[in-house]
Amino acid sequence: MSFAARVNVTLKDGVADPQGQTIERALPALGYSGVRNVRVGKRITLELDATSPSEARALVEEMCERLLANPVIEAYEVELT
Amino acid sequence: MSFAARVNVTLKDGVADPQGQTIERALPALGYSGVRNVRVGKRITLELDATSPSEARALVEEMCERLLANPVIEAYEVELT
Amino acid sequence: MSGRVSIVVFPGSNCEQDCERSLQLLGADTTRVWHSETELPPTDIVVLPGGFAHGDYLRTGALARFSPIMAAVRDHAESGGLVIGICNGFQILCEAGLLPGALRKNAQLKFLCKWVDLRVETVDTPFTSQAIPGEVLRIPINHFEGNWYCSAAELERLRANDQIVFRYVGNPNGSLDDVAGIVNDKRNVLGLMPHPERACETMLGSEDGAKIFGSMLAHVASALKV
Amino acid sequence: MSASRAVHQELGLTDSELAQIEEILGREPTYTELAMFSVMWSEHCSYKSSRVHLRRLPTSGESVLVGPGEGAGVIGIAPGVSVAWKIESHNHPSFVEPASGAATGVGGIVRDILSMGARPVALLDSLRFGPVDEARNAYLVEGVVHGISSYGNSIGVPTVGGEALFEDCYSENPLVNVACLGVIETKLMHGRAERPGDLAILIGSATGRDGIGGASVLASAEFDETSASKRPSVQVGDPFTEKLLIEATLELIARGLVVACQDLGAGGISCPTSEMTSKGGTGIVVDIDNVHRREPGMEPFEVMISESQERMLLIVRPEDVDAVAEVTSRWGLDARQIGRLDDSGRLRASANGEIEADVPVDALAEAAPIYERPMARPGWLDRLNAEEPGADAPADLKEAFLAVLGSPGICSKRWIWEQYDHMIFLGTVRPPGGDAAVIRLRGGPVGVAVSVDGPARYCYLDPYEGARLAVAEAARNVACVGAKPVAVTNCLNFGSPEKPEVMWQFAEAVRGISDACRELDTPVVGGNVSFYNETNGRPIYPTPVIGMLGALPDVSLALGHRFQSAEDEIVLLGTTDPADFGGSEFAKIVNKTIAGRPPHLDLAAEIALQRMLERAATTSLLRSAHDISSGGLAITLAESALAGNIGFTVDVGDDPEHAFLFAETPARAIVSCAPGDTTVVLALAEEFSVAARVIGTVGGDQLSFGSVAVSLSDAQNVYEQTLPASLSATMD
Ligand SMILES: Nc1ncnc2c1ncn2[C@@H]1O[C@H](COP(=O)(O)OP(=O)(O)O)[C@@H](O)[C@H]1O
Ligand SMILES: [Mg+2]
Repeated sequence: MSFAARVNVTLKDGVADPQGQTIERALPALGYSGVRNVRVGKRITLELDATSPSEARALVEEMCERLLANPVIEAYEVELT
Repeated sequence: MSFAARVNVTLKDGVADPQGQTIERALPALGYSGVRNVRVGKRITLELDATSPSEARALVEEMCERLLANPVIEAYEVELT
Repeated sequence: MSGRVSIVVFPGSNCEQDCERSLQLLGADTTRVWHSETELPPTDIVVLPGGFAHGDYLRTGALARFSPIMAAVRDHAESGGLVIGICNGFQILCEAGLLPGALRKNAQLKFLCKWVDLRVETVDTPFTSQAIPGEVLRIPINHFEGNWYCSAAELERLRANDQIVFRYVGNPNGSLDDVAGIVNDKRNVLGLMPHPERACETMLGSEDGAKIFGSMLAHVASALKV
Repeated sequence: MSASRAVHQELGLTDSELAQIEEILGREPTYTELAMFSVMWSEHCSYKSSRVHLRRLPTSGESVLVGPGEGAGVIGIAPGVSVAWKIESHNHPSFVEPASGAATGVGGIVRDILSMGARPVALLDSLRFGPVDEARNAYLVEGVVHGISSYGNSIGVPTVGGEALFEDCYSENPLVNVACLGVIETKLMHGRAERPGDLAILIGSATGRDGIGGASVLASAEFDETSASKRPSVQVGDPFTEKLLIEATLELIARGLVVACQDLGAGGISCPTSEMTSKGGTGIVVDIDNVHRREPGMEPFEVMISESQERMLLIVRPEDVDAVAEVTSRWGLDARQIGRLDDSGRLRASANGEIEADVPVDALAEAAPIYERPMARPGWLDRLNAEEPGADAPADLKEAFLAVLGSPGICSKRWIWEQYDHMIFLGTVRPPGGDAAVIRLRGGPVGVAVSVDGPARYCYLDPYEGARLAVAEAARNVACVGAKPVAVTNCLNFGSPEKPEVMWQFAEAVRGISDACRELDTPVVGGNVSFYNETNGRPIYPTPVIGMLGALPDVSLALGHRFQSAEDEIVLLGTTDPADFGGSEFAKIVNKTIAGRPPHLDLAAEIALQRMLERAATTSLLRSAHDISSGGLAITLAESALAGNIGFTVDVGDDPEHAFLFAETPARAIVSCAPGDTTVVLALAEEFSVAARVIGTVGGDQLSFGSVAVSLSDAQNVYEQTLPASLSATMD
């Protein structure tokens, strides 16, 4: 069976996100005041084959641990369809 | 009212994605064969104030058009909570 | 050959000093302009130098294009003044819509600092009038996001209008159609990834960059005489 | 608020250290005080195990303006031109998270240079990894190089040189040492806060829970399986803020608005507040509530020791506060007044109206215990030294040559340095790829040459000789571009100081550096010690890395290593000892041996050679100069040929062919000159008592020596392919 996976990779809480902070500081000048907690992560989509949804999920989670995310500083979430 | 928004910024179809291709090429060596259509985009989360969900959505979409995405190569999707 | 050059400095720009030095070697009269200014001093040429404006955060050039000075740069371009965007400056010009296309990450996903050969595709611009058509210039690149892209229709238009000014000989970064530099349709705004300011002295390996800077300084000098 | 007994141990303090703290305070320390002592008294900040040995180093000299003990050493290299020079390690963080670890390593050394009032103008990276053909090591190489590249390029400081070597012992403990050169722009700064009433202003990034326990835990304890749980303390660098910090700080100094300043690194706010006041004979009241925080709910102790990056502490006169604020806000930097100097000699910190810490500043900055740790020569060393060095002739000389040329230790490092902006500032007159990098300084003919070298296999076989060889090689690299070696910074990477064998290696290496630097007249102006480089009890090779700084009065006379024109004659300077194979690249690669004794260094011959090269540079007699080091003469010749894209023919003479080609006798170099100049060059050599003879000529498209002939293009492929074959693209 073929599955489509969407992976959201985000910086763990407490890890500095200079990119998000810089965007946040720039927004008021563009007329957007009060925007808070801007964090920038990655969104990865992919397709894979597996015999069951649970196998597909397990595979994608393993890929996250090994390659797609950097578990030292990043957390991830997997959605399957 | 305070809203949390999640924005997925992805490369448009047809725009080559070197990051996705690199991951796709790396996966077989890690034992994952047959993974296809790997695409890497951005996942931006933020919080903002608005008087209604529709106003919040309109504001975030405007930010996407003006700043968060580059319409030449990127598409975006907004989720609100 | 004096010409008044404004070098715009964004927070995170880092090639402004180098542009200044190389342009001064060619006799230019340079002034640095901080990005938060709303007006340019009296000027013939605006340089958007290389670097990492706003850290290149979000996308290269994405935040810089909103700097207050950019309205004045746009006015300068619209009234026919010369604008050259080098590397990060090119990225900013694309984000600002002053030049078409966008710059993606290099195909190798690596930052590349190296000498490249650039073919001059048209001498019909104020930036290349001192070059010979087809001439190959040796100038370094220095970027992670130099992989230029635009839609097929746009590319057709650029080709038809002779707006592709430089192509790489041996594509270093995956750029569409080997494009290294383009001008706008009025031909007074140039964006290019290679750094001409790094190639204006033999001691540094090449003087070919002086052809580009020299052309634009000669252009404004002759315009003055008219 | 009192701390329990177990807490101090968790923070890395021993029972006797706690007793000492209690004696100083006359009471039990608060948790915040204990945390502050734990970082300030950590090995990393206090040098408690190394201090007794470092005293041996020669640190003064005519041109030394600032020696060890401040942010960086400062050297006068020409009238009105002073430069800051310093190296630092970021080994453990780079193993935990290679990209961020290496990036923040760059950030840290750059701020050290900045704290002297110097504009950072060049970086060099000295890297050690396990074998690059193993996936885990390749991942580390890619991450580290990406980290250095993304940070250094973004702040606009060129990375102009470095080294990258690969040995098994670094597999689980890579070394990332970064050196930075700065030029004093307007005023040499000192980290001394001398006037009560002056204000302490913290500028730069907000403070988060970054690297809490980093100084004491990450840098001071060896890795084991539990290291994974220490991971959340990883810090992410923000090069954009660093760039703003550089510009704002230099502007403030130029305008005379800063009395003193110091960067924040290991130890966080505790470090500059105590060190600057201790040096200046003052005290300080710190208002912890005023520190700008990135995260809610931070404890006062966390704020006091957080290692959040991209921050500087400025000491400012009260009347200048507004002017300072104007500058920092123009650069988009946060600036908060967090303290006021007094004459108490104490650091008193409060939060929410409660006193969190009240300690003598000298106790934090100066009173850390000094250990004379036991030392013992390793029992295995005699046996290792007695073994055959791996000097056997190869079955096939050409194959051996190509194997050495393509070995990871020797091969082209282009894959690395092409990812670094090595050109910005328009000063890189000799880019990476040759011997020392040469930097033209703004506004004049003066140049500097810089090189980092650490031949660790030699040090493993004999740390004393190895360290001398490291100094000699670094100086030779500098001399080969025509510069005069003037000062040294050094990074000492070793295993656990609690092991007598490691401590002996350390003492021997320091003795070696001291002796060589004395002879070469290159004082040591600063450095860094990194202990606990081991994994599961296995120490790395003793790895002293020498950063040599050289001065060139006229940068247009800099020599280069590339062969230039056909017919030029090739001259070998120095004498080859065919026995010098111990720890050589040939022995390792061809004979799979790392044993015996390292090459013998005749320092008098080394100095003679270097003086001759300096003189030759002023005469414009030489077309090229390249030192002979790792890989021996064959590799030196090949590198000169590949760089010039022109071949050569060399006669190998009477020694065994392979010995002539691959032995690593120091005090040698290869130069080339126009045929008409050869007699003058030979005469010059004689004047300096340097052995010299013509061994061949430049020309053709073959590298040909004795029975070996390899085409330039084959050699090029072998030389260039090794790293790209093992390393793919970096991930972002
Ligand atoms: N990690 C690195 N970063 C930048 N440049 C490097 C690196 N490794 C090697 N190089 C460059 O490659 C060249 C050869 O290095 P190396 O073999 O260590 O030289 P040497 O033997 O003369 O010390 C030098 O110019 C050096 O600066
Ligand atoms: Mg060398």
